[in-house]
Amino acid sequence: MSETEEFQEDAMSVSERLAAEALIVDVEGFEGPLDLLLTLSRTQKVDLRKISVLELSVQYLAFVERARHLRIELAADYLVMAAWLAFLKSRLLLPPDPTEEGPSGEELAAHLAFQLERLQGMRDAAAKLMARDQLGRDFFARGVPEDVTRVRRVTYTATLLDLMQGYARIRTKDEFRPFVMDRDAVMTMEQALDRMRGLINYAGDWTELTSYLPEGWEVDPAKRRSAMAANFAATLEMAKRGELELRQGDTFSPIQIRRKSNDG
Amino acid sequence: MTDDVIRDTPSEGLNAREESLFEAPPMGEQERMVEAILFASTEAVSVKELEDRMPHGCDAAEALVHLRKRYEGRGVTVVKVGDAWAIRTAPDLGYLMQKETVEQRKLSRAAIETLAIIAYHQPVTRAEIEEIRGVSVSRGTIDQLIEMEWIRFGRRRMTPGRPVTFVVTPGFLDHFGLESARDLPGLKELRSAGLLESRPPPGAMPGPNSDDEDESPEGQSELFED
Amino acid sequence: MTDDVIRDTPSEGLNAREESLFEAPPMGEQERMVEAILFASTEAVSVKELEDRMPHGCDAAEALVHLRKRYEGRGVTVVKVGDAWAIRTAPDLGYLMQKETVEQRKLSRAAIETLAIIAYHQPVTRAEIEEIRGVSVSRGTIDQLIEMEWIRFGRRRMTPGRPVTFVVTPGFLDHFGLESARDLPGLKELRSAGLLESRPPPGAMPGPNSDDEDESPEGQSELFED
Repeated sequence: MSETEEFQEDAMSVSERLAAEALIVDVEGFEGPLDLLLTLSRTQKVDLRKISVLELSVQYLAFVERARHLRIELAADYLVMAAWLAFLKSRLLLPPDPTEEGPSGEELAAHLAFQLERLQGMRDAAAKLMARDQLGRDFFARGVPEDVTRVRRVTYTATLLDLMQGYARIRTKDEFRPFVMDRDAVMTMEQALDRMRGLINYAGDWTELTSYLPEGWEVDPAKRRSAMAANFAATLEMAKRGELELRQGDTFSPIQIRRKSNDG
Repeated sequence: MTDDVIRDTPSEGLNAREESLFEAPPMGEQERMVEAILFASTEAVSVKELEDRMPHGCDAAEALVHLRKRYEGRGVTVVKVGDAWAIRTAPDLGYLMQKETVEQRKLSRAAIETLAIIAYHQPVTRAEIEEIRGVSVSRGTIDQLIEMEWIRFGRRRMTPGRPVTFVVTPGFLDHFGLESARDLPGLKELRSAGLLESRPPPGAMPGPNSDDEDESPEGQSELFED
Repeated sequence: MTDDVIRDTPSEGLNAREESLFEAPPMGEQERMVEAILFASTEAVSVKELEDRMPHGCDAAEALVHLRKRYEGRGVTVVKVGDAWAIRTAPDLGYLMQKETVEQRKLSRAAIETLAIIAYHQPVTRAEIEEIRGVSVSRGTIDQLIEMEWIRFGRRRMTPGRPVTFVVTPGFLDHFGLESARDLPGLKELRSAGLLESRPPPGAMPGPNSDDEDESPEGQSELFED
């Protein structure tokens, strides 16, 4: 069926035809096929509940046909809807096939009518909503709100345990000796090195390292330990520089040192 | 002159009640307090928040009943917004306020429809909005409504894909002068016409190619069961 | 109940006056208008400005007189700001505009130690506290403890300079669940309770928790007779 037939059949008035053309011109303005269907349905001038879905399908298909004729590219979903409405139309026109599965043409048509009615319902509701008095337009909030100042009150707490631990901390502290480096019980490697450098020239053959301990450092274990460590480190340093040789007969046996002779 | 009658704060006739409260101020004082707090705030204040700010033992709900009555027919009125309260100018005096009128943001048709669908169908998923409008909902539309603080995310739908839902906010109610979503205009008619029910489309109906996972509209409008 | 009287806008009793005005709204209406404008305005509004915004023939000054009376003794009042008018919170309710949040904090180490010394050694002078702690005690610490009502001034010491002493208060005992300061555990008990580290070996390196500023404890032993 051609579009001219379609329009002749409908015997459209000039104004209706102009409206139909306007629809096509405005196709960009439609929010999808459902919106277009809703607009088309208005030409039926009936309650949406009594709308003829068949008639609507015919109108829609004619619209799509006409758009194609005018080389207007329709978005894919308009074409999907057209295909579906063509299918619906055939279902509505042909007697129901009992072997066919799925919903009947009437069920599909009823749902489409429901969708249109619902969309219209939401549009009306939206209009009513927007027509309501609105804050900042029709009614107003306080112009000078007073900010609620937040006052933060801090309360301090302590437990008995905190108290006792605090006290314990003070009492424990005075049982510590104030920490001072106890210099007089420590011999540094530098001290030992200075001393050894002087002494080594006087030493003849292998001499035990312990004999180099300075006087007064051999008795007190702490002093002895420090001096021994310092002297040992000093001899290693001097050996590294080739100033002396050292030897040890066995593990834990005394370490002996002697001056390295320049002539070998 | 009614002023003399108005001036004395209505502390009489409430003594029985007060006695049961622990040292709460007289009801007339409580009414003054609620009045002061509501006047000072642009946003609606909940009963709980009122009581948090009032002295111990106050009954803000009771004070609100008195205050609301007091302001009936006045230039400003005490209005309920969701479960909170606010003072707003009487709508019939809006014409005096051109100076205060704030430039309303122009909403697109899509945004207005989407807002209405969320308000009347909440909690509603995006797929359901698309199914109702027959087109996909652009990200920007939802974003704009969220930014205006008229809609927010609701609970996820307990269906496959657990889609998010949208609901309207107290700010929406405040803006449109609604006590609750139940007071939406035409709600009853829409409901009795069955237009708020979700009806799954029979078989394959064309719809917006919603790539979303959420396709099982059901059990919405729990907000509207009374 | 005064509400019924309030509800009807006071349009009566003003007819004589109204007749002389050309089509001006009843005074009750004018009062509503002034009320709404003052409420919504972001700043105080002068009589002239009110009349500019109200319908022709209105007497804003007269409406203000009524409105002002109406708000006498209420939670908000109509006040004159310069030669303009505004609605403000009643001065006695200013405290409602504050939201107090209570935050609990641990007492500082200095305060705990000072408090402990006062508790164990009371009555004790400030110089003695400093001697025991090995550092000076800041004014703030003492003030804080006094403000908390955990310590108070005791009798002056009968020594040169007659220094004040500090003692703990009943509030302190109450807070810490003590009948008297004598119930505080002694050093031995502290040690056996594991609260005192066992005596560190002589000459040992100081532990990590003695990194304090206070490093000169000496000669205080006469205070520690237990």
